[in-house]
Amino acid sequence: HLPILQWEDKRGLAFTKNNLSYSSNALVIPVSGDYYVYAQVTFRGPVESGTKPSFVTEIITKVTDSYPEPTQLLTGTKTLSENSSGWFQPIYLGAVVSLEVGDKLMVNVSDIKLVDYTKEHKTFFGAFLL
Amino acid sequence: HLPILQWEDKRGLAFTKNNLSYSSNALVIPVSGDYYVYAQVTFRGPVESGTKPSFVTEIITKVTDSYPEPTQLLTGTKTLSENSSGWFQPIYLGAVVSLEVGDKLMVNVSDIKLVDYTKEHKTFFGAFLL
Amino acid sequence: HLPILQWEDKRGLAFTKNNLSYSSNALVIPVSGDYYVYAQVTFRGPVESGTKPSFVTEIITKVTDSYPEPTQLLTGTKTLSENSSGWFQPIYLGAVVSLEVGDKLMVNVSDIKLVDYTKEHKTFFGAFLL
Amino acid sequence: QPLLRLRRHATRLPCPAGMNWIETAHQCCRQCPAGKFLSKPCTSPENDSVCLDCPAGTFRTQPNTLSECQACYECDRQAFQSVLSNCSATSNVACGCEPGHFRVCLDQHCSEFSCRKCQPCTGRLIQRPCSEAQDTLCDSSCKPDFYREGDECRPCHTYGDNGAGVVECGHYADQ
Amino acid sequence: QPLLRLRRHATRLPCPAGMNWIETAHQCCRQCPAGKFLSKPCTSPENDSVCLDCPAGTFRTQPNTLSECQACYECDRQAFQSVLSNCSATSNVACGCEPGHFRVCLDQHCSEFSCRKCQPCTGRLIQRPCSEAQDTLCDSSCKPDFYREGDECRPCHTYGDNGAGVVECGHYADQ
Repeated sequence: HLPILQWEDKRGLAFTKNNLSYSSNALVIPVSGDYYVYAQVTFRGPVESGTKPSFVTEIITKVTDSYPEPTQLLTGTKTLSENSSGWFQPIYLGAVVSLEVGDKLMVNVSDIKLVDYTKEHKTFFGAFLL
Repeated sequence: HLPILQWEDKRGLAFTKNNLSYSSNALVIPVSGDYYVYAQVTFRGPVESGTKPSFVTEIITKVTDSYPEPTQLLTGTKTLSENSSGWFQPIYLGAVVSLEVGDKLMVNVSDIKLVDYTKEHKTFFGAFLL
Repeated sequence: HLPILQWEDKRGLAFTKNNLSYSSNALVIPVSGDYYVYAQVTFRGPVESGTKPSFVTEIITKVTDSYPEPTQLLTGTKTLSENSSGWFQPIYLGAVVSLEVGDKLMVNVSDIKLVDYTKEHKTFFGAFLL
Repeated sequence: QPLLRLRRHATRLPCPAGMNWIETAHQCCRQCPAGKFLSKPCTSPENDSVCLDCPAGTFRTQPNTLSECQACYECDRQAFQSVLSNCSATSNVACGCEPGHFRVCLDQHCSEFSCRKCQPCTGRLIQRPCSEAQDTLCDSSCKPDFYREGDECRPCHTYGDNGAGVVECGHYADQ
Repeated sequence: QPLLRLRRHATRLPCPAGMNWIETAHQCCRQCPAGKFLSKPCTSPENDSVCLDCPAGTFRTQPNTLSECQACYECDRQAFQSVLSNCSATSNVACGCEPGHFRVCLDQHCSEFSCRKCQPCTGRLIQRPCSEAQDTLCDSSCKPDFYREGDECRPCHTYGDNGAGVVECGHYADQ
């Protein structure tokens, strides 16, 4: 599977409430229902000069006890045409999904080395019950 | 007018509820109010090599009995600079709009041949009442 | 600081209600709580031929009486690789943030001359209380 | 079978021409003409809806029963667009290109276009002048008194101009 | 004139210096100093607000009455950034470039920058060494014992090095 991002859930702008908790890289759903789930990952590169990836991908996945494999809920894939030295590429995803209590939501990326983790307002992840 | 996308409304991650129904390519608004409407279309190409479009556009439009022309609610237009052979370009749109009962919401695209319809988590469309 | 965008809040698709008001370029928060805040800016260029910026940035910031400096809530930064004459680049941002009554929300951009202000459905800004 | 509580939901009757179904009034009301919007729906088919003029900066091109008018587009001044016709209560603004520029359409309907500077055809005859729709078409050969260098036409140095009297345009060869 | 029901809305009085209006307490409270945040607002102007230190990894550079501190930025290790000064309770982290790299700013304020490898000036003299702000400036001409090939300076083959004794650096012409 693609690498899973880790998140800060308390400090700065980050917060969890109403029992929507964060543990081992996942948001844990406290009550079944329809949630608007969203995430933005800002990718940046090149990390090592020369090795330029041809694309970046962000996927919001669901892991549930009722099924052994993760389910891909939302995917953003973008090819890169930047030939300039430094490049930035934000990918935002958001949609309503039906979730069950205990489901876990995670964010996977094509290459964790390309994720801009330096500022909390550039890469973020969240959900709210409708 | 630009081509209108058709959607799956029952299988997989897709669902409709609370009388928000889907018919003839449109979400039909059951009760007047403010809705958060969103859609992502992943475009990919080139379909035929050579013929590279210079841009892709996604538009969420409203059709209503009260007016003979569709209203463009949200538009995402991106020029393509990918010279690489295969390219991917997701466009996400979302905003709050005031809708009347019976209004119909649709998604138009600049070129239907360029839409990546292969996976439900790459191209999606939805709305919820605030 | 980066230039602040001005918005239409009454005509066409624009509206404010439930005391969420717009004054001097900012949405003013009427009651403390968690809000989903979003904005899309469509950038387009080149304005003068030749001078091609290497990137565009959109930032949703919060100004509050409790702190002398604005806080950056959401940021979308994209480098430009378009060498074609005309280019378009939409950036969408959206997330849940905790706000206090009286807080002001604004949208800053890297270069106001590059903002496509011509159509209300290409560049927009909003928030709703969860 | 207990009497089902009748759900109060008047079925939508198709309205006669020139009238639209108004949900809040639960009846058909007369449409407001282009350039106006429906401020207050009719309370009975006899009395009329209250229609108001579209506020400045908005328009409606068709008869309607909408509660607001559409916001006018704006011409992209910074991209050398010019106003062909202003927005009115019944028509959106129409944009073109400033003099000396021509339209480069992004799509077939040309709903998005940029304005590019017309090429000057220095040293060439103009086959077709620049227009709103197309760039100037320059003659492929150079004008007399001009010589070709790459795909440019350069003015010949007039005899004795810089003393060097360089041989460029053939018939001005200097001994 | 019936007694207007007094709307329970204490007007916001401008607070004296060093104090901010706290909506939940409906009064002005003393600001917490930089490096701290407002854990519990004052209940009356006399008693003080409860201010706590910013938790590790967060900071506040100014006096405030905010309920949380700002999260520190991080330096982009993978992009050869280095920490100039760590995040403290009263100041954000400051990032620079690792030795042998220089800063390429994305914007005028250089709030976003990448670190690029300094050019080595192989075969040339260094006019100006690489610094945090600028790349090395190499001399345009090649060092002695180096010859120019394109815009590179290549070491001359020492005599008999590979037998071929190719003539590169002029004065080593072999007969």
